[in-house]
Amino acid sequence: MQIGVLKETKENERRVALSPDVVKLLRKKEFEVIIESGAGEGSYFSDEDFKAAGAEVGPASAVYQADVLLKVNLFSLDEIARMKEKSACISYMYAYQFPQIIEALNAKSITSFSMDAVPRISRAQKMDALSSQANLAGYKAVLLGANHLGKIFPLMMTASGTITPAKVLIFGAGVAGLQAIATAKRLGAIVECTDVRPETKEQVESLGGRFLTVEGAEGVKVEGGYAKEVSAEYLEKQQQLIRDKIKDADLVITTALVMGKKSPILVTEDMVKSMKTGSVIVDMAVESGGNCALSEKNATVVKHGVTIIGEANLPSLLPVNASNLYAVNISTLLLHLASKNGLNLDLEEEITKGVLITHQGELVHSFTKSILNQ
Amino acid sequence: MQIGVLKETKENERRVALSPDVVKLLRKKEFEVIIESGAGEGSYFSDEDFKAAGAEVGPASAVYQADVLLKVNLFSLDEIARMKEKSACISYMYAYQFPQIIEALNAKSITSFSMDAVPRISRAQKMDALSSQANLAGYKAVLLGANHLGKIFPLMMTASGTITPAKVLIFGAGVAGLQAIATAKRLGAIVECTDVRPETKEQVESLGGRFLTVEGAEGVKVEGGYAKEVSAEYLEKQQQLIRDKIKDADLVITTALVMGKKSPILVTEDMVKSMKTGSVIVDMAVESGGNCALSEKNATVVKHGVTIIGEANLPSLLPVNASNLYAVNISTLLLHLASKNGLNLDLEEEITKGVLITHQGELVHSFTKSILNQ
Amino acid sequence: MDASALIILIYVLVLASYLGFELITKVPPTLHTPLMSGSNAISGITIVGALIATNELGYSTLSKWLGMLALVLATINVVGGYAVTDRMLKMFKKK
Amino acid sequence: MDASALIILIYVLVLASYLGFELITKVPPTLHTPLMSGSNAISGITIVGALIATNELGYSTLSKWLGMLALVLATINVVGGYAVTDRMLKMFKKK
Amino acid sequence: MSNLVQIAYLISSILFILGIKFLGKTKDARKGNVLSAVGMLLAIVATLVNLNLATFPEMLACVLLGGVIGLYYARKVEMTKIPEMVALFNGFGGLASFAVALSDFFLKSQLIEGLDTVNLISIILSILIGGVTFTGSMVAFLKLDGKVSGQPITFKGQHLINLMLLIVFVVAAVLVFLNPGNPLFIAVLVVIALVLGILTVIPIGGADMPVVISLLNSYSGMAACATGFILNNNVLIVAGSLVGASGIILTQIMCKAMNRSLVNVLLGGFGQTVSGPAADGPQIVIKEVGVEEAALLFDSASSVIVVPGYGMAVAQAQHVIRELMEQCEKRNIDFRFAIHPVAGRMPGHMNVLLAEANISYDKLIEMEAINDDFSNTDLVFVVGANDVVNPAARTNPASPIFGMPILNADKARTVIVSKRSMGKGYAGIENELFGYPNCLMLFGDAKQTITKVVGEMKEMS
Amino acid sequence: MSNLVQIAYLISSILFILGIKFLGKTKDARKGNVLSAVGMLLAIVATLVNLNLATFPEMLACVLLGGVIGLYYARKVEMTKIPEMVALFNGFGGLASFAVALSDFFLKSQLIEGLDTVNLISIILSILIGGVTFTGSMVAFLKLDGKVSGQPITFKGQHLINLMLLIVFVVAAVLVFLNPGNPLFIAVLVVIALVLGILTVIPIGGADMPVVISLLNSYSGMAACATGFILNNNVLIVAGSLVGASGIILTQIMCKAMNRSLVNVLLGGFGQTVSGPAADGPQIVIKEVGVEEAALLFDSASSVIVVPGYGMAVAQAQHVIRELMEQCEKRNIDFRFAIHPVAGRMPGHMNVLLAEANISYDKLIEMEAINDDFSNTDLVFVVGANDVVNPAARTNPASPIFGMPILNADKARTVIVSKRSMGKGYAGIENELFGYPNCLMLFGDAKQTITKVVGEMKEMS
Ligand SMILES: NC(=O)c1ccc[n+]([C@@H]2O[C@H](COP(=O)([O-])OP(=O)(O)OC[C@H]3O[C@@H](n4cnc5c(N)ncnc54)[C@H](OP(=O)(O)O)[C@@H]3O)[C@@H](O)[C@H]2O)c1
Ligand SMILES: NC(=O)c1ccc[n+]([C@@H]2O[C@H](COP(=O)([O-])OP(=O)(O)OC[C@H]3O[C@@H](n4cnc5c(N)ncnc54)[C@H](OP(=O)(O)O)[C@@H]3O)[C@@H](O)[C@H]2O)c1
Ligand SMILES: NC(=O)c1ccc[n+]([C@@H]2O[C@H](COP(=O)([O-])OP(=O)(O)OC[C@H]3O[C@@H](n4cnc5c(N)ncnc54)[C@H](O)[C@@H]3O)[C@@H](O)[C@H]2O)c1
Ligand SMILES: NC(=O)c1ccc[n+]([C@@H]2O[C@H](COP(=O)([O-])OP(=O)(O)OC[C@H]3O[C@@H](n4cnc5c(N)ncnc54)[C@H](O)[C@@H]3O)[C@@H](O)[C@H]2O)c1
Repeated sequence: MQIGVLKETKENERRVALSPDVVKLLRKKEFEVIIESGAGEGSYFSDEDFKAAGAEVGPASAVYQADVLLKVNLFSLDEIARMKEKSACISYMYAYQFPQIIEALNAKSITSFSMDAVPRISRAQKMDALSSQANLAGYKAVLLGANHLGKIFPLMMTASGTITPAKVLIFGAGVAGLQAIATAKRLGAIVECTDVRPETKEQVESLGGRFLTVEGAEGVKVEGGYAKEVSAEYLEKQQQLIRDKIKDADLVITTALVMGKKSPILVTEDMVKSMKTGSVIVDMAVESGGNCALSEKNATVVKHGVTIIGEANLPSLLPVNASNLYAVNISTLLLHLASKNGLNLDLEEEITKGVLITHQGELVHSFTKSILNQ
Repeated sequence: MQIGVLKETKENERRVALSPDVVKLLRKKEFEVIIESGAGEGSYFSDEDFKAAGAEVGPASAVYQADVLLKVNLFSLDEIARMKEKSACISYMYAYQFPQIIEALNAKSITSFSMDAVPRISRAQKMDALSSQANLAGYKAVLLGANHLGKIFPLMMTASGTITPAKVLIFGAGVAGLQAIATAKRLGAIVECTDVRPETKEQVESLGGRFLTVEGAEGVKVEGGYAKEVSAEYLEKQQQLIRDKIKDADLVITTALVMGKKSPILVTEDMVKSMKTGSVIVDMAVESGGNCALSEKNATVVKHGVTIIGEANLPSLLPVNASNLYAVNISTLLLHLASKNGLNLDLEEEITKGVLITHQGELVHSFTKSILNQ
Repeated sequence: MDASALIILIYVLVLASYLGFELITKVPPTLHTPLMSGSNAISGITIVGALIATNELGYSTLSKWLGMLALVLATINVVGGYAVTDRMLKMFKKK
Repeated sequence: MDASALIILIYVLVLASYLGFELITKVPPTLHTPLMSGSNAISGITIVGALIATNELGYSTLSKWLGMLALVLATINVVGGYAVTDRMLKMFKKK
Repeated sequence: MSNLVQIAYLISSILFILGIKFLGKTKDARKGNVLSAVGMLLAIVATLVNLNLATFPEMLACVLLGGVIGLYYARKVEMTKIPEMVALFNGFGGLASFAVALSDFFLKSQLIEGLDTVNLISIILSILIGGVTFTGSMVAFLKLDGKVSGQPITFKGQHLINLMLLIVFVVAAVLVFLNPGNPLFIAVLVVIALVLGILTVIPIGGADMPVVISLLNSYSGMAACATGFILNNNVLIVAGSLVGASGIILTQIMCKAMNRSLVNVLLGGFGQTVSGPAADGPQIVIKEVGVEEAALLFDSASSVIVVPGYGMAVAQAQHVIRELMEQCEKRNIDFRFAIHPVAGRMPGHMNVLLAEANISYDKLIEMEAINDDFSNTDLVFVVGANDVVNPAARTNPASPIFGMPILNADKARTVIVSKRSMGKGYAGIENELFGYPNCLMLFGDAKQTITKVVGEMKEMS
Repeated sequence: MSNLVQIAYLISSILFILGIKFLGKTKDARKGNVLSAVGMLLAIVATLVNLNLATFPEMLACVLLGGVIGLYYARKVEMTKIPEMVALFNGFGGLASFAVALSDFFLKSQLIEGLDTVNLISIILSILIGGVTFTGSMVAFLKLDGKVSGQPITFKGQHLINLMLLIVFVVAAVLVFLNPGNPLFIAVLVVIALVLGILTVIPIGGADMPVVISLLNSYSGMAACATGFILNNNVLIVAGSLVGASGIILTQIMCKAMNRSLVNVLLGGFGQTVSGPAADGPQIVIKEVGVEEAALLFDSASSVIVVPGYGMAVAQAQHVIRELMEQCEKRNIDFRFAIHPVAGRMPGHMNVLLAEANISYDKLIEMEAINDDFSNTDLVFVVGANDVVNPAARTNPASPIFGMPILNADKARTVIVSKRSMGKGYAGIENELFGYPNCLMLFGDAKQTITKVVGEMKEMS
């Protein structure tokens, strides 16, 4: 079975779906691997590195002949057009947002798997690219924010006066939020965090952060680890709490996502106005609509004296680590789905069922179907 | 006595010589203060803030009428042209580099004091802007470098593989170097450092860094805490050590200065070539010639796959802290030199002797004289 | 026994008891069992009494039979006690 | 004194000495001086001997004079010793 | 008695004292046992020297018989049965004192000079204590041996009956005083003493038996002491009171270690074993360990692997674990950390915390790199980890973590698990590792218990 | 002797034992002293009951005289002179035993039954020990009081002379045995004992005096014990041997605390005070403190301020200081850090380290904010800081740090300074704070010593 890795085409994307280390591993399992020339450049993997690991390096046209194509980002319609009939592909898809892609894939009977749909069960942790990338994003968000901030994070008592520690306020204690807490804390900031899921309190405190509890935190539905639905009353109380806290914050990082939905607006324009001049907001939810009313996707804007960073692709700013981890994730999934002789699908198996989007010309993914049918 | 603060004119300079807090203090001591409108903007101090603190805010023309003018950066010839005869001014000067400025000041019999010439004695620690700004620069250098690096600093063992910690190599364990060590260490990197002064070994280790000792570290002259002269043989051995270490480094920060001289070249082009693609160098000595052969002042360049950051004014990237600390430094010096009734110089006193550059139409600073007479 | 002899015995009793108290403080729990067993063996000192009780000529008296019973039992206590304690402690060493 | 009485005195001596050893282990240095002073007062128990020595009728004998000397000295030791120890310890409490 | 004998007695008294002292220290315990055995031998020899050699044959026979029996059982018994054996021996010791007292009573009551007050009191005490020790120890033996149910046997009015028996005993004792010649009263004393021994031990549960044996051991010392008063013999008094006093203290220490009060134990009915099986799932029977013993296990290990988990983060135990590491490294114990990729609640959670505690990176070993080393490791210390060491991931396809690679902590010689309770981890499932024979549970907040362990270790060195 | 008296003696023996036990514990020490005083009173009263009341007047006079003198000096003496006072009292105790022994000798040698061997041996020992105790204590007293130079006085052949004197003593003792009637030999014994006391103490230096006094104290106990053998009196034996044994142990503990061996102390000539004045600069006389005492000082403080400096960073003591904080906070002791703006070697050096040790920001107080609080603080703990607490900055215009604001650590009630030696700081100047009366030096690497202090504190609780 031949695996093909295409160079990413999305703007500012520096990741690549496989790393030389992982290629070596796949070669050991007798898979053939072909990489588009220059695909690893953004992550500082040269074509030579890939060749040394046992991959073939060739032009895109050669890569499209592979049995299964790997990418980080969704395949575009152009790319699908160049793919073989009945071949397979794996990448992030967020399929429920892109019905025309599904149609295109089905038209060619391409079997497609979505990395963002890996079920969050223990067995699948090694394939969980959402976690691995969110983790890096959490770190990077803090560094970006710290770099845009006109002051330092730690408390420092010096001969020229005392520098008070920066206050960092984090929304959402998921994977990214927790890593952001850890990183900000390491750098010496005072870190506060709020989340709708009450069990995150202990987790936040285990990293040295302070948890802000919304009084009467009922009315939050949690399903499979994801926040599903939040009551209006709860949101009201949360807003009040945020209003009080945000005035003192130097850096705000928002990570609140609700799966399959637009992200909740947690930081309104009024709140931004109430913030100190020079403070910074990093909106990590900007891709799915943003947690801050004023954030702009892939742009850093200054509004009401506040710098708002809307970088949608934070992991790509840490391309080396991000590619390495993503490569492990995608290859582990691939090894789960295929042997050297080709795909080997057990359609009843939990992980396979979770990730399989289109198969034999049909959309088979139930969650995607349910969203698209709404 | 009236104190005037001009807006900085140097490009990218966001600092200001006084902060509202310090203005308040000076007002309490019955000094009058006039600030150029908009001078604090870069540091997020509004004119209102200054007014609230008791300062007058006015146009530049009004500020030039003050008895003593304060700035961060050297006064330009234009600015000197607008100054009153026999008035006084304080700022960074590095006077030995700018004989034409000395002439201009003397032509107007302006009494000038240089912040970079504050003697490094215990009593003067509160006036030591070199230390206070270098400290911030050390922190910022790490953040900048970390932000440009394609990987994260800390070791992380995750389901998708282990991320090895970044290796940071720091040259010079002065104030900036030590703070860089502390910051990089905090973020989780493995930090190594080298310096010509042997006593820095203990200091580096006290911050959790590893000290790289150059075998046979004789032939280093240290005077008043500054490295003065380094023997050729020593430099040779040091080069060898660096060559061995730099290959593995992810981030290199150079801080080696030799007072009154061009900084030593520690990282040669060959060394840069030997480094890993994607690694980063922050040359903090770029202002005085740079420790890296390829660094360019105020530019970030990629050479041989290595990102080389030549930001000459790092403190200005942390304008809030930098201005606050500088304001304490400069005001402490001012209070040492003057009472509310005017300057009050004791020409034999150590600090005054140290900082006074021109007085009554003459260059009086002995170190500057000695350099200019060479 | 006259009272002054008794008092001197009580001196000995008091001092020895207090010493016993002082000696056994902060013994680690692992040693509880061997210590118990070892001091159990010491309490077999009653063998001295048994010997004295047996030391009566002729076979007939009840007290002599009792003494002999005591001697057998006390010997079991002493011999068994020390042996088993030693076995236990030997095991400790190995660990 | 007959030997068996002596032996029983030696019993007492041995037990009390051992007890003394056991009692004074791990005393914090702050208590060294009061402990020294307090036990010094106890060593004034020789006052009992002095009382017995003084308890001779008539004034003339050397041994009686020696006894009286001993009594004065021992009393100084006892009274002074306890008093000064107490003063010292009172000071501790306050701290 | 000759002076030489007295001096021998003095020396053997000293040997007993030293013996007990050494028995309380791990290093010297064996030496202590030998010392006290030598003391015993000396006392016996000295006694024999003073005796009428005409009865030597009987004595020899008795000693041989007893010696053979004692040695045989001491050799044969399985190590797990040692508590039973101690109980048995102890009962014999009590019975011996009891018999000596009776013997002396019958002897002296036939003599012209008769029994003086001290004699009589001593004899009565010896009968009471010796009798209680004997039957009490026998009951304890039977309970431990499983010949009688280990469960506490309680019934109404138990304490009242004991009280009444005691009163009858006192009355009978007074009657003995008034009429020392009448063997009836002595018989009453004998019977009551034996019955009391049974009644006081049956209400006590199996788990509390060690405490009871320790107490009975103390009694047998007191019985020997009373015998000493009967025979006016110093070595009996010294040895007996030493054992009596140290036994009482030991009993109290043991009670404290079990978090019980002595009264609580003696009143009985509480002696159930601790164990926390959840209502669902299989019954997991666990073994607890105390901080002192845990410290001893660290002290005697030559290699230790720590498995940190989310509980370490919750307890913020990372700093005290570094201290533990320092203590171990001072003893040249190989000390490493096994980091499971998903330990904690975020990727790299353990790394962040251990770095905060200044634990150098090279002590942290990834799962794949360390998993084979567990089987050669003396001691694995699982700190607040649960799912990541749950063998169900290997064996139970029904469990939600099946297929997740885990750390092979269970393969180590000994495993100590520090957690607060039998609470479950993230996956919400039982962990059968906790019931494995090589696994000991150290309950309590990780930071607090480890602090105590470190304290104990510091004292040891 | 009546039995009642004997029982009283028994009780007072027990009281002495308890007294000594309690004297060894900070909390109970005062109670211990009272207990042993009650024991003494009981012993005296019991003795009187048994005596011939005809000599009561003389006895009363003697007791009154002694009592008044003792009480007067005990009241009057300054607290700093207590060691002298103990030496003096101790000498009197020794002399009393000595006198009792002589008295008994003269008395018994006139009686018909005469002196038996035990009597004679006891008397000779009592004379030797009592005499040495007396003159030795007097020399110690004079040295401590400054009436005689505190310097060790040594001369050639000192040990030889002592040895010869001892031999003469033994010969004379044998002669006394052979000829108990001849007072000449007794006189020789007396003289030699007194001379030996002087000779053994003069070579010992002033700093070692406490050790010597402790040893002499032990001797006076032994002398009392010997007296007990003379008079066949148990309470003397118990009390005397208790003091004798505990005194010897105490002496050894004190030697260990001073890092000296007992032999080393007794052979003399080493007794110079520890102090590290540099060749230049004024002589700074310092007081050392041990870890146990330091722990006690923390334990009894109600407010503590830690002043960290560069030495804390060098020692990497930040983590163990956090433990110290936890120990103090457990005791409700107010615990803060005073951060000097230039402590360490880079701006914010202390902040970095204390944050690493997870010490919360609100415990760190800036210099200006805390400088007024020092005078209300029980204990300041200076950890590896030097220049930043050097009062020379306030007072000595010639010093390179003059004009630098410093932390007013010296204003606190007690200051403990943890550093390795009398080494100087960055500025390279002496720090006279170390010689202040309220300042105690805790020498050793900061991490190691503080670890020990924390260990002691854990044990205390
Ligand atoms: N790393 C990640 O990225 C990530 C993310 C999400 C989920 N997960 C999941 O989290 C789990 C991690 O496993 P784990 O072994 O680290 O943790 P775990 O299985 O969740 O177990 C933690 C244990 O710590 C104990 N504990 C809690 N507080 C404690 C305290 N103060 N002192 C002592 N013990 C304490 C709890 O038992 P008691 O209550 O009895 O004390 C609990 O059993 C895995 O199932 C993993 O899949 C990991
Ligand atoms: N903060 C800054 O930015 C900066 C920069 C440059 C210079 N300085 C200067 O540095 C000084 C700082 O004052 P400071 O009080 O913090 O330090 P310091 O005056 O330099 O004194 C440090 C003390 O720590 C002791 N020490 C060293 N290692 C130790 C260990 N392992 N354990 C215990 N003690 C140890 C040393 O005494 P022993 O050798 O006897 O142990 C030394 O006296 C000031 O003079 C300041 O002006 C500060
Ligand atoms: N068992 C596994 O294998 C596994 C693997 C990875 C993640 N997880 C768990 O899944 C959960 C979700 O992780 P994620 O990072 O993907 O989450 P996410 O990216 O979906 O959401 C980020 C966080 O935002 C929070 N949030 C949502 N709405 C909010 C609101 N209105 N206000 C404040 N906060 C809001 C969510 O509760 C969540 O904590 C986590 O608990 C994580 O531990 C489990
Ligand atoms: N006492 C005070 O008040 C006071 C105040 C501030 C700083 N200081 C001291 O002054 C000293 C200088 O501080 P700085 O930060 O201004 O120094 P700097 O900026 O002049 O130099 C930075 C460092 O580079 C090192 N260096 C020079 N040539 C080198 C080479 N070829 N290779 C490697 N390293 C080289 C120097 O030794 C120095 O440590 C420090 O020791 C600092 O502690 C003292």
